Amino acid sequence: MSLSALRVAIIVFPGSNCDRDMMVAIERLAGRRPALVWHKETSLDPVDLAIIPGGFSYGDYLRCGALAARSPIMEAVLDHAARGGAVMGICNGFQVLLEAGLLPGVLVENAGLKYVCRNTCIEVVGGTDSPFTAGLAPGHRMIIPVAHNEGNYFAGDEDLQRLEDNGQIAFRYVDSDIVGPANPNGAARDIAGIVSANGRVMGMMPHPERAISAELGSADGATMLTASLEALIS
Amino acid sequence: MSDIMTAPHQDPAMTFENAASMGLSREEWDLILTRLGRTPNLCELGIFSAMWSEHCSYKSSKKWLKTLPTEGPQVIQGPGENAGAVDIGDGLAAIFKIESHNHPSFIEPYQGAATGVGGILRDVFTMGARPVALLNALRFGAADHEKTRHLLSGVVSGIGGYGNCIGIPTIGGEVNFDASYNGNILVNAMAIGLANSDRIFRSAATGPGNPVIYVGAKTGRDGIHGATMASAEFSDETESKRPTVQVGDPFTGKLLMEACLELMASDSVLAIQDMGAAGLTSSSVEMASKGGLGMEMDLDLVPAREDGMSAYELMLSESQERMLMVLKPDATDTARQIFEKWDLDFMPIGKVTETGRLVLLKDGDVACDIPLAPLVDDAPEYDRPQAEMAKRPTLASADITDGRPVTEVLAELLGSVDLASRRWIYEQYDSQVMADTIAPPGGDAGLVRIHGSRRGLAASTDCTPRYVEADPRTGGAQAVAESWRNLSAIGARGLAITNNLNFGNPERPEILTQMAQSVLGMGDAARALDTPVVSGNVSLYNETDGSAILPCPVIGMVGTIEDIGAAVGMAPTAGMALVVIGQTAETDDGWLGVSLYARNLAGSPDAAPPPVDLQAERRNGLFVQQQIADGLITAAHDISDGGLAVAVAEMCIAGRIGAQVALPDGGNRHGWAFGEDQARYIVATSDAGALLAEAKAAGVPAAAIGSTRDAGELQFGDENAISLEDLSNLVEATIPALMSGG
Amino acid sequence: MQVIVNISLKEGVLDPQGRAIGRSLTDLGFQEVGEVRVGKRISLDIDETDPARAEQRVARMCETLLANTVIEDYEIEIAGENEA
Amino acid sequence: MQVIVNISLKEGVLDPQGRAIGRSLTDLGFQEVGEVRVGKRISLDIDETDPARAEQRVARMCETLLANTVIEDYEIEIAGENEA
Ligand SMILES: Nc1ncnc2c1ncn2[C@@H]1O[C@H](COP(=O)(O)OP(=O)(O)O)[C@@H](O)[C@H]1O
Ligand SMILES: [Mg+2]
Repeated sequence: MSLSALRVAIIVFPGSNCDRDMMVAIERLAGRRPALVWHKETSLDPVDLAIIPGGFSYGDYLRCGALAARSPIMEAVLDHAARGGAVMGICNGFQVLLEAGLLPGVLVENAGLKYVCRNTCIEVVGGTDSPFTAGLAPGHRMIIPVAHNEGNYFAGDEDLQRLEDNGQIAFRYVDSDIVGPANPNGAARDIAGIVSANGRVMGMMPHPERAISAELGSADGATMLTASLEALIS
Repeated sequence: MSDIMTAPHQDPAMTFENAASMGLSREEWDLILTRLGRTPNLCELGIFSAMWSEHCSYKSSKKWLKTLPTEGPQVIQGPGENAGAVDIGDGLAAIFKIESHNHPSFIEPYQGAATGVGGILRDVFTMGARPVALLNALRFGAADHEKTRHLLSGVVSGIGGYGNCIGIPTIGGEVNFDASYNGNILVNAMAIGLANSDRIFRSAATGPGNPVIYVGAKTGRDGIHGATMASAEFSDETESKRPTVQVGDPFTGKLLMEACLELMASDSVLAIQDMGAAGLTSSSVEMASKGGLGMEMDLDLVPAREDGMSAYELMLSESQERMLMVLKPDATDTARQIFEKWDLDFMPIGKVTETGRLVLLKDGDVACDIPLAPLVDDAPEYDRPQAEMAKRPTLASADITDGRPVTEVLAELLGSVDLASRRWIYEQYDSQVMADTIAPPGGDAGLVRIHGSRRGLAASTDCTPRYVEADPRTGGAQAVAESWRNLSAIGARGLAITNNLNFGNPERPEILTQMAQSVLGMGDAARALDTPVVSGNVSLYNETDGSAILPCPVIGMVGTIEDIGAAVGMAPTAGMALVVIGQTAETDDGWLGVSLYARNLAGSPDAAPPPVDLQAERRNGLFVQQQIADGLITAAHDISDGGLAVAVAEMCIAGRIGAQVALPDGGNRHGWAFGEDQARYIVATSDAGALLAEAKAAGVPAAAIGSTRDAGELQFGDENAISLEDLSNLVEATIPALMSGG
Repeated sequence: MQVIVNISLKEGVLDPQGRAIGRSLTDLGFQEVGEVRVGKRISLDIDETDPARAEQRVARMCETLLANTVIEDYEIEIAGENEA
Repeated sequence: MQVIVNISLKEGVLDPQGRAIGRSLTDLGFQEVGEVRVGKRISLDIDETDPARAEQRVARMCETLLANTVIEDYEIEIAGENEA
């Protein structure tokens, strides 16, 4: 089956601002334009992947992702996940997935107490059988930018240990020659992204959709997204 | 003065004292009485004072602004609309403008800066353009001044707070520090958008009878002129101290932007105007007067956030995220649906009329009825006097230099706040959202890809206030030239500019001279470089305790590059020759007058700034653009603050590569290294011979001065080499140390 | 009726903002300042006259939206009763 | 001694956050919710035994750092006295 057979939906909340970027990236990599689904919808047509994009859903008011997580469409996303459907949340999307309870932990304000936008180097950890890491070798390194104010992953020690033991840590920030600390936000155990216990739900702070060609600074995001799409189709 | 006719509504009739407290002069007050044929009421007087304020009427600057070149084959819309528009080919227009938010940012740095960004974005999407890039130009007081840290951190997080949330990348800007800004910082924000060139929206109202629609957020009492509100005699209700700063809501701003763009894609909008300074007043007056028509509005219909708002308050509120539109008569339902989908207020509040008057109803009564013509056409225009300026002497390098090694001075300059890395600032801005950013902040110009194409849009903001102070005409021209150079250095061709004139009190002749002469210089340069002025903004009275800021006419230039793949950065690779463009091999001294060297190391001796040769700027810039397009130049950086040595060091730091640079045999070593002669670039090439031959053929001075090398050290002649890592740490440490109080 | 919800970080959860404020205060010469913690205070106008019922509804709001009970505690004050 | 500072937006200052929260609560079925405003609640451990003096010092902290008096009001509660 070719990638263009894959049905992808991108959920759009008021204040989402990476929805178009993700749509463009997926269309380029898969050859088919994903559907944009407005948050007021209450159902989701059958899809192979639901993506919650980055941005400032509801202005990031109250807590990042909190208001979006209670939006009408999220029932349908929860149902989709409960059936084993794949869900990917990027940046604000990751925050939404945590607020919706699809992934454990919370994302709190960056340790530097400032918004940070720059490249980071992340390493594939993997371990769980997840479509989001399956096509990437453990230890594979990628340059992917972050842009957020609340990317500091926090969970209790037991939860962190469980994530570690279950192989649910998908990506970690690692040292590189990029100016500034490897971990841009103080995240516990340098966590950049995690997956659910069954590997089908993934959230990450870095933006792969912004790193899809050398001209944009890196094409590693394209590698990562393509690997995920391929794993989902097979 | 007797009432010829009673003013409408129950509002008290005004006196000259009232007018004076709103900033109007005796002559202006008399003019209002004559034009109106009676005394105005509070609401009417408020409208006059707002429309005749310096901000809306440009009364002190108009005479000079008129001298600027505003036309050219590329210009679709010059000054006069919400933003300027230039043709960038492929049926597209770049729409852009810069605007100041200096005073609010000093009072409340976060909100002041945030609403500055929000305001300039509205100016751009009002014209039907989707914003694609933001830039800014900032001036703070001395780095060690007690307020600087607080103001800088607030302004930067405010700019980021709005731009990041609404999802427009910030791709460039500039920051200077000088004690003259201790009590009056400058916060200028620029936005660039893209639209189809045949789908540009303007503000002139058309079609009497057509509905006037209010959309966006509700109106509150924020931003109403503080001085006016404090005067108890204007209002019988006891005023608590109302905030005079507005609070931005980027979330609503984003919804408003999406809703407006969605509506504009349908065929519904006849005219549209954002509510910026003086809110509903300036938007309604401008729309009606530009259309040569009148307008009638029922203020009871204006969506209000608070109860009991008076006509005066409703008309002068500067609440954010609001727009006024004239729709086609049958389009109201379509429009309403769109705004409701985005959870925004949508309210028909009036209609276009043929009367040439602004008529406002409140509580079923007439609250204002004034002819529009005087508000706009009779707005005062002043020809204020200038002062004689003594010509400054040319400084001899030998008078201020010593024999210290170049690298030692270099380290000192690079560690200063003037040249230190701005990373701490620009990493707080989302520079990559929209996934089209080719060159984020950190290089000479920002560059975004025109979505879905191979072409790029480049932009830079620039001004060197110390040059403007020393010689306004040269300084005005230099600001344009530096922007042009910053674009050329990445391979882009400047197309047009916007400007933000930040000066002190124009009623002082020496300040008027600064403004007038720098505008003339700006015009000279804009003509020579074919970069007409398409929009701009004026901010005067930037003073504290009678001392003015260093004059700061900021230029924002926008240009294009045909193939983003051909654009270069300033990072050279190993084994490259370094060539200086704009200077010959024989040059062994440079212009230190008013340089950063003179200012930071020699106590700013009185001197003339480097002259600006516009023909050389043009020729050298076009040459660099061409050689970048042809691939002969692989990295480039313009020479500006700090001169040649600083430019080379910045390239080495960017490329993480060392270099060996030859020193001239004679002349003045520091003058050569740190002089700020204009129209120059350092470029890297793998074929110096070919590049020098091209330069010779084009009549462009050029000389090979050295080459990059892997050793990780920068060396001038046989002086001690300096480690690149040390230089890099130096440059990166300064602002973080300043901001952490170190 | 006005109801106030005070939301604070659970004990043991790191509060970098509070720490930064504490440090700034000490730098500014307020040597007496020890730990600083920052929470939220949300005030709600509730169309409800029975305080018990108001409290119960607001508790529901906290559980569903206002607080993230993974890291936050909340406390409800019925302000309408005590105040003018 | 524990001192609490409640910081709220001045009346008339737009509270976009409060508005967004209010709308979400209504959408979630809490129809009784009217205006919502969000403020900060800062708790400070102060090494000081005299409540009057503590209050005076904290007021100074509010003016210099904790509150932005252009748009915010503050209110000081000496918690140590009334509570356990
Ligand atoms: N306020 C700012 N916002 C965003 N980027 C900035 C800001 N100030 C400086 N920069 C970026 O830092 C780099 C260096 O700035 P500057 O020294 O002013 O450049 P130049 O001398 O080439 O005009 C540029 O890329 C500029 O865009
Ligand atoms: Mg430059």
